[in-house]
Amino acid sequence: MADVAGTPGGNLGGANVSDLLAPLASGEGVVFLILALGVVAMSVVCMTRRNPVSAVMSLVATFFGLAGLYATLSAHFLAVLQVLVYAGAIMVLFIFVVMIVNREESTLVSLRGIPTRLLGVFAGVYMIRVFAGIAIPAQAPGPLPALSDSFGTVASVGDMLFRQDLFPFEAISLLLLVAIVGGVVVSRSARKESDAVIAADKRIAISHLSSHDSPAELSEVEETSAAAGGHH
Amino acid sequence: MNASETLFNLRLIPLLPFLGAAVLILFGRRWKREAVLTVAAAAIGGSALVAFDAFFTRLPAVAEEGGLRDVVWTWMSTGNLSVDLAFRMDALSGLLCLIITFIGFLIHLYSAGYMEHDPDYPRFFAYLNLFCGSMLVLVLGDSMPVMFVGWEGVGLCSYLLIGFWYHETPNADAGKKAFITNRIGDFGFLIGIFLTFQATGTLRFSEITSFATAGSVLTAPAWLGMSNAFWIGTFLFIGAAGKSAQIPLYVWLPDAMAGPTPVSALIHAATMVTAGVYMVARMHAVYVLSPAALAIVALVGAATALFAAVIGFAQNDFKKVLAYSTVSQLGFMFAGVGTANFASGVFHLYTHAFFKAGLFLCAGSIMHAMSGSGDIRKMGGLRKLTPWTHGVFLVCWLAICGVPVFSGFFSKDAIVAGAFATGIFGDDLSWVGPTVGVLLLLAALGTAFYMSRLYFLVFSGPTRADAQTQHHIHESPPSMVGPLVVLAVGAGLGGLVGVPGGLFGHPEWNLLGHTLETAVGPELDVPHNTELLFMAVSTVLALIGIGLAYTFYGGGYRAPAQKFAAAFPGFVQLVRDKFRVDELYGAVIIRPLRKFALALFRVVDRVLIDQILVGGVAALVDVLGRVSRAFQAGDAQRYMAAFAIGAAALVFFATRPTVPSTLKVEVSGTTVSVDASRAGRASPRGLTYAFDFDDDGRPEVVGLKSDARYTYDQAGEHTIRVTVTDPRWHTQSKIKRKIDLSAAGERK
Amino acid sequence: MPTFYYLILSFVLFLIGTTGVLLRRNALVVLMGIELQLNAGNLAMLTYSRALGDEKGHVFAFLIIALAAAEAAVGLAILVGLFRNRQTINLDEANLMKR
Amino acid sequence: MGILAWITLLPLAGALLTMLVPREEEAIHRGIGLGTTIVTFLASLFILGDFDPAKSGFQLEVDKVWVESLGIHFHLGIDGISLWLVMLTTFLMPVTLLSPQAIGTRNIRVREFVIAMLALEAGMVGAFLALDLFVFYVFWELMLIPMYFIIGIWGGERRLYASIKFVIYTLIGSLLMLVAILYLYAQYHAATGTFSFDYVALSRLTLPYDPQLLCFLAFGLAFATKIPLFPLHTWLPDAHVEAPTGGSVILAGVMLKFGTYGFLRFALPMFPLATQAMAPVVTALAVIGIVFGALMAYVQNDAKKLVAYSSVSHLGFVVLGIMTLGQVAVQGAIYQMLAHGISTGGLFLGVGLLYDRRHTRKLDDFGGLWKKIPIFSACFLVIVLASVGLPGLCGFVGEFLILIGTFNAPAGALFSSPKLLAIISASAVILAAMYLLTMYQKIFFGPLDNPANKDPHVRDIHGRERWVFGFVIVAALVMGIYPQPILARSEKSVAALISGFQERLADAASNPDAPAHLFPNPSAGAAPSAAPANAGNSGKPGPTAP
Repeated sequence: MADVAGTPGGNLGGANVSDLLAPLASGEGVVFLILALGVVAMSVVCMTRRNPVSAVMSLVATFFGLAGLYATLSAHFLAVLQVLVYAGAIMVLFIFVVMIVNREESTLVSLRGIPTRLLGVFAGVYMIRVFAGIAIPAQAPGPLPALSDSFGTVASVGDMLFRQDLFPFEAISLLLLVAIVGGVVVSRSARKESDAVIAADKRIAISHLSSHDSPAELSEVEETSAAAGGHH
Repeated sequence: MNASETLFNLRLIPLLPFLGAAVLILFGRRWKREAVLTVAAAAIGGSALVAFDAFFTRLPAVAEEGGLRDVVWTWMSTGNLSVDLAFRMDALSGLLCLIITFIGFLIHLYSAGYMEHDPDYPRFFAYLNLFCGSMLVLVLGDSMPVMFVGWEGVGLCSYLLIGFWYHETPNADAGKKAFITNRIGDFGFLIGIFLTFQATGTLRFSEITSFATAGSVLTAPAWLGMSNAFWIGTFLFIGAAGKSAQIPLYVWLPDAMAGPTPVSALIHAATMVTAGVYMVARMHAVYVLSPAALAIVALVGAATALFAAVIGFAQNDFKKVLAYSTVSQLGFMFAGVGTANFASGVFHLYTHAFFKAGLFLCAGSIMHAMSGSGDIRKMGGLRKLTPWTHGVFLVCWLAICGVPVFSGFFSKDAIVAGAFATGIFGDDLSWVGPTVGVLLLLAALGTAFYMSRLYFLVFSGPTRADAQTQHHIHESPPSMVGPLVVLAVGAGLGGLVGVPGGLFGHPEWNLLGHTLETAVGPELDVPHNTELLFMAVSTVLALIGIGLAYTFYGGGYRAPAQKFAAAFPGFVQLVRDKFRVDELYGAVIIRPLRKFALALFRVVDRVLIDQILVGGVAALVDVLGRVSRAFQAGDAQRYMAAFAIGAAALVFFATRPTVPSTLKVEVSGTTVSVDASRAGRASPRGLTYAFDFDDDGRPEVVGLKSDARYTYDQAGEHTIRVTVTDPRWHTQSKIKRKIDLSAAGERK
Repeated sequence: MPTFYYLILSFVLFLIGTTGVLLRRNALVVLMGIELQLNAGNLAMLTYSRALGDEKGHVFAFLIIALAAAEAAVGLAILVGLFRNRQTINLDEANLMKR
Repeated sequence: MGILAWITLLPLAGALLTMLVPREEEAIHRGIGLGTTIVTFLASLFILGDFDPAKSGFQLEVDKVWVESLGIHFHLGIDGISLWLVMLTTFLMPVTLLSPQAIGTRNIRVREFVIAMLALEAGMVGAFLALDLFVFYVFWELMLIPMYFIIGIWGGERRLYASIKFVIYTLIGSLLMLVAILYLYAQYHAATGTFSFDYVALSRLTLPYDPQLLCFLAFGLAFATKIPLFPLHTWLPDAHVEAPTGGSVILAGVMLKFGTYGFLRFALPMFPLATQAMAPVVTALAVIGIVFGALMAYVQNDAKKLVAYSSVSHLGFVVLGIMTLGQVAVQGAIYQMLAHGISTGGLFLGVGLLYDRRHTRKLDDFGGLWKKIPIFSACFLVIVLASVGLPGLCGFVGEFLILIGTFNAPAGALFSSPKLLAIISASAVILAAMYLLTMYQKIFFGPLDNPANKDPHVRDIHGRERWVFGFVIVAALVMGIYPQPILARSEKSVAALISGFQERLADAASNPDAPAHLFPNPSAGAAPSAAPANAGNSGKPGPTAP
């Protein structure tokens, strides 16, 4: 059977590394570099904190960094959205929960079943390596297409959102509704939960007894007596 | 089919009794006794008239051309097998029809008296009619399957009639035993039918006979060196042995005495049991072709004759003695037909029907008189008390013993003489004739002895019955005595019909022999003096037998009888217990079969299939379920990791460039051309192929083409490596192939 | 700026998120890891949107954010429920599915 | 629509009608049930009327397009082989529903019972007539579900176990069959480019040896569990013991025949090479089944189990007859199917009646019933004798033809030593007499001493019950004395099947490893094939009557 020797992105090691990194020298490149490094650093910090509060804070920082990056990609509406929704709403939620369950952790990583999980991570790395093999072009990419000035603004994205992609919008709104109901139901206290179930059972039993629809189905025992009277 | 077989509605003969039976079954229960009797008697009487008319007026004209034929409809016809529901009467079947209908009619009258106060009166006559119908179908059957219908029909009727008083379990058991033993015989009969069909391609008797006389196919060796005719004869004889109670399948007949006496008289003396003899006579053309088969028939017949006679010595039940006597006389008949002396075999069947039916009916009337008990030890001195029965018994007794002038004498003597004089067995089997003859003579002596014992114990000397039964011993009513007398006349004078030709030098006197000639071939010509010799010998033997019986049992148990019984108690008891043959069968066949079946049921059916196979599969599924459950550790993160690994594996295999499992290599001399494409299809995405022929790591040929050629400088072992690279996914697959460029030439 | 820079960044972010999700014991951090992964996806979406000059990417990113919000809400609710019953949010102890 | 479509859909219509009637009016349900089945029977008499015995192919065809794109046609047709099986179904159904014991002693949910029985009849008739493999499979499953309910709901104590076992056994087989059907479907498409489930088209598809063997095994397993062939038979006694009388009669009377019909219709003609290879194995199993079934019946103490095992034995004969592929043997096999339907149906009706009177099936509990219920005893005796194979009743003709056909199987027969097998199978004639007469004697003869038997509840058959047994006995008698019309009508189709099989075999022998291709089938139906080719059993043709 063919043996496997996948070498990703063979071209990275090639002579053309220098011209790949050239654009970073420009002013725009520097901005990208700072933001990128910031985002990476903050996310690593987030993942490695023992104290959940600092983890949340570093995640918020990451989101701000990302918002900046969106701006460099002239995705202005999204940058604002990132800050507003992610950093603002979702992280606030996280902070609430962190306050409720604020408990220092003894160990960062539990050792139960670690081999499978490590293998999972390596699988992730392998996949990324294969995709990177495609994403990174052999030679320096050409110039990016010019953009209309309204690209990425609220108007144009909103226009596309409500005209061509109305259905996904409605669908996601429904999803949010379900999430809200779910959240409420799941976090109700256990004791109220069991009371509700008992009440429901009682109601069903009463309705069944009152209906007396057909004696035959009540139980096996009676049937045999019914059968004895069977026809001749 | 002989061209000129005249059509005559023979179907009436069996149809009338069937109609009678149907009417009685459906409506009999509500009618009065007289009405039932009239319907039954009318049915059998009508059939008798038609039979007599057909036999005496219609048959003689067409006897030579194969007798009267009547086709009702085509019963079964598929492929090359076609069986018609057809009847045929020639001399042989005509004679038997006469016997069945005539004696049947007499017994119907007799049973009116005998069964008078039996609650199931109509059911009895229904069965009797059903029996007569089936027997007539058997006799008149034009082809073997039709005969088989009658064959099994009479088996069924004997089952019903033996078990007539079904409320006693022994009767029911006797009935079942009879049916199953018959069924074993029918198994042999069926195989015989298949063999005949395979050998001759037809099942009609006339065709079989013409085929046998002309054909050589039947004598061709078919299996184990024996000829077709032999196998047909042997298997058919198994059927006959089952039906006509020969060794080893005779055990059911003595038990069949559990049925009412008229049944024993009609079925187990006169008609059904002779079916085997009729069948052998009917297939005489096939039997003649195989002396070995005939030898088997004759020897078994003779052996049964002697064996049954010996058992008869010690039986204490009136009907049991007669039952063994029937088995023995049947042995005589089979010895007769076995020595190709078909005419005399049938002749003895004819005379036996009369005197044995007579004896049984006498037994019936005596048991009637003795209020049901048949134990001869309690009888005695009935000569004066039941004069008429005594008179009939006397005639029949002398007939069966073979005293001259009486019918038994002629027929028995013809068989014995025939046994000695027959030439059918050729040279290597020539000893069979005389052995059969000697056995028959001993059997004749035995017959004379046990019949005389019976006569003296029942009729002579003081009555040993207790006072109460003695008080109302009375002669049977005329309705019973009438048929008795008729049978006595038949028994007495019946023999004159078939006086053996050799006796008085006038072969034409043998009326029976002549009429049967067309059906069963010419009468065996026995030289004049051997005939005379054996006539004398058998007469002497008869008288010795009677004398001996007189010394032992004249007027009750005399001194010699007690002395003998005291001297050999074990032997006497053994003979009385019928040599414990039933127990032998039980131990050897029936119980082991039941045990084997039970074991088979428990082991194979329940355990092997149900538990192991079915249960096993269920258990397997359960185990599989349990094992796979172990992987579900319940840890959400591990599931996600597994998910990631799965995705990675998918990506890995999806991106491999497709490569054939083996390289196709064509070698010509030292140049090698290699094709790495997958089953001839071009590679979809422009893969690059790198061929490294000399295994030095540097590919010699690189390009988009999936095949390449290379010329090696010297022969010997080489390894070809091909590396296929997918430019888009930057993935590679390698194949390597070892080839041997031996000078011997191409190796794929 | 060449698109592949952004792509490499999103790959890195995704990897960090994955390690967080798979290795960390604390359920909260796992949720954050998921958020990270979603954002990596968002980044790649916008990168190509910029490269192709088509705003479809933006719509999609918008939807991803909405989804992330919904997911976080439900995730945290479950977390709270878990915490109330088990008094712990360590994932290795929450293996009720084993039975 | 064609008459065939009528008799398939009529029972379904009846079932729908019964659904509309409210639950209480049980009399109306029974009335509708009986009425529908009688009307269906009359309709089937019409079919018998205009069935042309001379034609060997399919007649009275109904061909409606069902699913165009997949090439599925609602295609029904009838020929000599399926004609009498349909008649048996339409005859047995009204007789069963006429019998008051049909529903068994637990007299509940009459409406659902009638619906199940009508759906069952529709499934069976449809399956016999289907000429489109897809339609055949649909009806095959349609037939299974009602029987599952009939056993599961109205059965005896261990009914759930029995019904589940019955369903699993049959389902495993039928799923394999589905796989084989789809494989054929694909191969047909590969060979001809068009999609079709049509039986005639698919049967002309000649596969190379290996796929043919696999398909044969797939089909074979489905039919073997249905027959049931020897090792796969353990579901039958359980299903019969637990099923209500009506269920048992139909299960034994008709549903077992689907196995043998399946072999004759699908397994043999479609896969001649595989049949030739597998014939020795199947025949051996059949003969083992015959003797084994008889032995098992001999030791049973439960009447229904005894009759169930006797069915295993009788159907072993049918398989033997089919596998011989001789004209006489195959026609005997078809006839034995009918005779077994009548005789075993009667036996189950009788045992059902005894169970209804005495609430027990153990033979030892009976004894001396002849005096108590003479009319029933007489009727039951006739049925027992029919089952034993007494000549003059229906059982004999089938067995006789099969045995004589097998005995005279030609030298080139598919299995070795046909004579020996015929002799062993003929021994079952003795065993049959033993176990059936033992049963009869334990129930009816002997002293009437058991008090429970004297109970007035043990009444003789009256009213409807007399008609039920009357019909069965008349059928047994007529089929025993005058079998010719049945044999004549199935002759041409059997001849065509055998000659078709021989041609395919010869063709396969001539070019062994030809890839899957369509076999030109000149003798398919159109011209009545040559005089009934007695390729079946040449034997040594003696001077047949001039």
